[in-house]
Amino acid sequence: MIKTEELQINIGPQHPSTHGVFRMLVTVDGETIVDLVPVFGYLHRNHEQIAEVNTYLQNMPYTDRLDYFNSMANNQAYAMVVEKLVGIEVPERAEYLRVLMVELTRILNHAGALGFLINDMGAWQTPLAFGMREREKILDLFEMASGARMMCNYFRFGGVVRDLPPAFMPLLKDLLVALPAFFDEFERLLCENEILLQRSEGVGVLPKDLAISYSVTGPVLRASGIPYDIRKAEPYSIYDRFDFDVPVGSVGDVYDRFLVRVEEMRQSLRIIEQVLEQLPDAEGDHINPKAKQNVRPPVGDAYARIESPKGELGFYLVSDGSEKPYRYKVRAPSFINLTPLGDMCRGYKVADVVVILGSIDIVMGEVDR
Amino acid sequence: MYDVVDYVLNTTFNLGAAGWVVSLISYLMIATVLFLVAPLQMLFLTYYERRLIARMQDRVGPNRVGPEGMFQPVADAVKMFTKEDIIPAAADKWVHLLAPLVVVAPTMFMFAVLPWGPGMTPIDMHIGLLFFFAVSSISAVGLMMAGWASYNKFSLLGAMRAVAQMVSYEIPAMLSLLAIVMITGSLSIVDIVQWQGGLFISSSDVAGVPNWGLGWFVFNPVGFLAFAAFFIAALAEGERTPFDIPEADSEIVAGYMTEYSGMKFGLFFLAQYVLNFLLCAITAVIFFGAWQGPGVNELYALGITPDNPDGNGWFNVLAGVLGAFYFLFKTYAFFFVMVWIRGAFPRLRVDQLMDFGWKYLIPLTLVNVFSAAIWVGFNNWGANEGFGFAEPLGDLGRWAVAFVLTLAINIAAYIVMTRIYGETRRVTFDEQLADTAGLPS
Amino acid sequence: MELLIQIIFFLLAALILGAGVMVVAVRNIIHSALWLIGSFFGVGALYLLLEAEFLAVVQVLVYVGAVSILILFAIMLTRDVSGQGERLLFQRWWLALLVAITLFAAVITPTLLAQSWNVVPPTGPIEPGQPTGIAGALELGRGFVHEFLLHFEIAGVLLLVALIGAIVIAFEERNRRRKVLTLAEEHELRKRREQTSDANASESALSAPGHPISQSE
Amino acid sequence: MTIQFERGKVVVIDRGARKLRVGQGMLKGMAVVWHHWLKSFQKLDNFSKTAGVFTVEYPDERIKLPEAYRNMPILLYDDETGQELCTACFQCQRVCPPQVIHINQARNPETGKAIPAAAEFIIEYDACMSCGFCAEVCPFDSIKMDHEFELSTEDHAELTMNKAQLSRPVSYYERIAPTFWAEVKASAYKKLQNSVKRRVDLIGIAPQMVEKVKAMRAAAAESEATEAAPSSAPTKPSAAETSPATDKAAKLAAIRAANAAKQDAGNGGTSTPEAPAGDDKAAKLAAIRAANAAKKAAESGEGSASVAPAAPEAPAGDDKAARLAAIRAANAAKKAKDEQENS
Repeated sequence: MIKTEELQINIGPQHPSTHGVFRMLVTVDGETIVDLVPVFGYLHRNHEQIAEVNTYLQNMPYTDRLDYFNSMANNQAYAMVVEKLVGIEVPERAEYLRVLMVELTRILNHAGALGFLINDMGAWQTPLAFGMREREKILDLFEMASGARMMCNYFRFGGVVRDLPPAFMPLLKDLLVALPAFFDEFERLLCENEILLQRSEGVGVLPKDLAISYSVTGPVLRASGIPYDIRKAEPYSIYDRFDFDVPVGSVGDVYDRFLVRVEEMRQSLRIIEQVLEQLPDAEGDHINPKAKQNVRPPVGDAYARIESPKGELGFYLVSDGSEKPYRYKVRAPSFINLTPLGDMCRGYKVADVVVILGSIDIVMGEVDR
Repeated sequence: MYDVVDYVLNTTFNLGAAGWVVSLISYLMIATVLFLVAPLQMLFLTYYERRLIARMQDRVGPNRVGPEGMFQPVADAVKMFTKEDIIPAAADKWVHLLAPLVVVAPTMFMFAVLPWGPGMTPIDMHIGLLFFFAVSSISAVGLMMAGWASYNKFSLLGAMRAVAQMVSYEIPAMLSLLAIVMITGSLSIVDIVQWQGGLFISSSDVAGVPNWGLGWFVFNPVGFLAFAAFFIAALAEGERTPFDIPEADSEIVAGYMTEYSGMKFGLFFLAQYVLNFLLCAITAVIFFGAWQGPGVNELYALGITPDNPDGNGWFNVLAGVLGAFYFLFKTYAFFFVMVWIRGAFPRLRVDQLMDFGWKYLIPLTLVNVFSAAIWVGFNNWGANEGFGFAEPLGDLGRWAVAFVLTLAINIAAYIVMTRIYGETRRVTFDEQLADTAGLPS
Repeated sequence: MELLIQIIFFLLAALILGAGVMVVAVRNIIHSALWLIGSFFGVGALYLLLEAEFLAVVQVLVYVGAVSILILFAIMLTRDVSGQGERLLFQRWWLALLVAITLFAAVITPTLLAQSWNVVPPTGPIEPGQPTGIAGALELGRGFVHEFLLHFEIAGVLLLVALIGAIVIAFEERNRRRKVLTLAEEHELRKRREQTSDANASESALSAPGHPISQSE
Repeated sequence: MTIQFERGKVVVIDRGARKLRVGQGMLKGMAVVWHHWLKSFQKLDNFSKTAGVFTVEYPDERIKLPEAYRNMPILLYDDETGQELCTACFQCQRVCPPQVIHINQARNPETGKAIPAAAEFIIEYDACMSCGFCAEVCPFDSIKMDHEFELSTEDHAELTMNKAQLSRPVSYYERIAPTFWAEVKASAYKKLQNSVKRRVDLIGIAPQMVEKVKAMRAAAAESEATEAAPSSAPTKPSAAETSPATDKAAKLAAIRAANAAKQDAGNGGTSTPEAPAGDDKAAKLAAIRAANAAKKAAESGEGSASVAPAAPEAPAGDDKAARLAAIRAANAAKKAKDEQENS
């Protein structure tokens, strides 16, 4: 009888669809995956050690570079942990601005992630180009507010760098007209596409209870059917003031992750609309308290977490009373969501690997740190 | 061409060249023209595709080199030529070198039977259609060589996928063509084109219909289903999205081309685009009447033809130009559809591709062959063949009956097949588990 | 014309014979298969020279396009293709040669003897009954469904049997093959096992989820 | 789902499992693409549109950058007097996360006392992360973020900017960020007045304005003396312009350093060629050349025992860049020596 031989293939570190420098050591039997070992660390930049020689403020721009796709969310988590450690109150308007920025970040992250996911499935850039188009608009807004498109560095302890410029609001309102149209179009383009269904239905299934034991968070967890959203479970900032739903999937496959992300973009839009309704005027509090930047927190530690677009993003700080953190630790969602990759890919085809990886939505800057 | 060369050599210059010299020269001239046409088509198609798909994605596309980026492909070609040619150390050097040639050569052969206009077929073979597909199947060998000689796992996987795909999609393509061949009763491409004169319904079947050159096969149910199946198979043969699995860049880098660089890579690229052009062209030829269209036949009738040797040569030229225009227009329209599909869809997985080909397309085309038999029976057969009962209906009546019958059969087949296929795709989780793990469910 | 045809014929004959020799002379099996393809191709061209267009095209379609691909597939799935360290000739090679020549002679001699070699090429207009147009395809088709219907059917049945056999073998192979369970399947399996066997329930619940289970019969 | 949230609810996504799929989804997708193709002959000029070409054909078209845009830091000086706003307070140097800002305090050459001005101000653009902290903390509104982003060079060293390259007139910043400057203008000028009082001679004048200010002062003195109207000021000299004499000297130094290094490779002697003060760029160049020469010499040296460090020294204490370059050259020479010893 014919004996088949197992073949080892290195997908990455230089590979078109490993989302950066990531290596998957795949053992295949024909086209079926027998084993997959993720290998990473190619982008290790000593982030946590660098943070321990920097002052608290100096770390802010470094957090931009963790998950460079959504720097605003990283800023928020870091600002929150320092505020918690020092005990700084954030003015009302600044909180709203933060929520606005982070929800915009969520939209742009999901638009990009879905675009790249479909690209990995083999679409020739079209969904990605559509997603990037909307992302571009949001980045223009970020640039206007913070001065940079991707490395925003917009948040400060007890506020944000500066208030919105006058030209911001009209553009944002225009964008709010465009976004629902974009979501509808994106759904029409893909959600019922038979090829996409074939590629994603039943692929990379992560059962509910295993998702919990792998400590996966974010859209991947919700797609497995667990309605766990830190914005709801432990409302931070001012998230208890907004109405929004938590979309969950029922099977936990790639298709569910796709749909959950599309729906989350819609919910983010709802939040932004409510932010615009409730946004207080700039009078009263100064939203960039320059005085509070050179912080020297008391001895102690603090952990703050937010629902970043990719999952639970947490920062843990230990202070020894000096102006530099004694210990600095990032709980990176991309990294922890990557844990079940090897098991999730087992039994599927080679072509599914990149799709499953894409559906987890990782950024290597955050994985390797 | 033979006549022209003969005239120039033996009448004008009075050289008294032998017949075979004349043939040799005339064939060499035709071959030269075709070899020039093929790369030009490729250059144009890459530009056309890039601009089109950019527009579909709200971009502009290459517009820097030359007016509107016209010379972008030329710049790319220059880049290809000047790039370093790398042969992997472990590669089988000769096979690695030969593979691109084996892939390119057949695509050039295939131009031999392509009808560009009335009386403008380079070689009118009796079995032109078969020749076309027989030659196209040679390039599979080249792909295999490329994949094996590169000594790279991605290349080998890509080559395996490519060859498996080409071999399995040849069957539905041939079966859908079989339906057409049954109706025309000829494998000659010229005959097939000639057959598609008339007006929406097939002229050579029904008397008294004006010959406007619109009797394309796609207008009858058999032809339409054959067209749909053939075009899908053509997408797979030409490795176009959603069947571009052999070179799926997100999975296996560039498939069998991974280890090629410089002009060797360029040759693969050339072969692929020329093949795409040819597949679009042959679709236009078989289902959309090639050069057939309003005006061509009328003009051609006035020119020099075997029936009318005293005609005016200028009408030949006019008919040729108009015919070539129709032909290229249709061809590029199909390429537009290919690009459009590429702009809209992700790609399938290998096993899904095989499933689709073997479990859906082949049964559907088999039903279509049956429909074609009914069509031929009603339209062409008489009392001798057992279709005497249909004679009282008259030509148009028989045609109508055949049309309705085949339409009903084909629609029913489509719905039933789609449902069955859809059901098999959606196996419930429990069944799958019971099946794979051998458990009592 | 005659001269040209003769030149082409000799070129083709040289190609076919040379390629045929190379098939048995090279060590690397892949190379030998590729030479075989070259030989097939030459035969196809020879048919074309004989104006048997249909046969030529079918030769290319079937042998070059399909059979050789199958051969290549089969070879590539084998382990050692380089043929290094294997001897091409063994000690009693002359015996093999003798047998081969004898068998070939046994086949070719009657053909050579029975053939009348003074065929006059047809000149003048082709008669109505003569095959025209489709160059043999029509005759072949007629032959298959009229005179040689039984042979044709038997060949068809034989192929069908072979096909079924191949499928059966493939199915057996598939069953024997190690089935790699996906994470969800594995998880479901574990849950069911827990349900069925109460005694081991607590034990299997504790086992790590990432452990691969391979199922074989 | 049993979980209830206070505001909003849990939505289980509809996967459309019951729908019959016969290809309509693919046709829908193709319709969307077709729509975009048709619309692609317009431009997407409005945020509320979702179709139309959104490419900005960059070198020809440019997006207007928002005021807040930040790329690399620059230093401001007053247009008329040429006085720099910077007082060398070291705030930016301290806050800079990648620590790419280097400042030297200016000192009174006679008394040695510190003067509120920077003698040299260096920013390594190649390592700058554009965070904008320096501009934020600057109490004198002297350091600001530039909008210029076409900075590519062929050499890393060219991205180490000195004061002359960093200085921009206030009017330049006013043009790129009018409202930002309007907010701080008054206080910035007030602070500038204070620091100008404590500056002497030409210290604290932007390098490109030195000649002009000299001429102006001369003219003023002349006019004071002759009570005639001051002549028109000469045109503004460019930043790159240097006096030819110093440039030549620097080159000379480089050649000398190279020669010395070569000799060292042969006989193991020591020499420290001196680069005269003046343009630091030229000096740096010289140092780099020297280093290269030293390396080369070491490579070609025929097994001689040691190569002494050839460190061209910049005598001017404030010329930090030159010193830096000299140290680098010394390191390179040392490394070359080590390599040779190893081999």
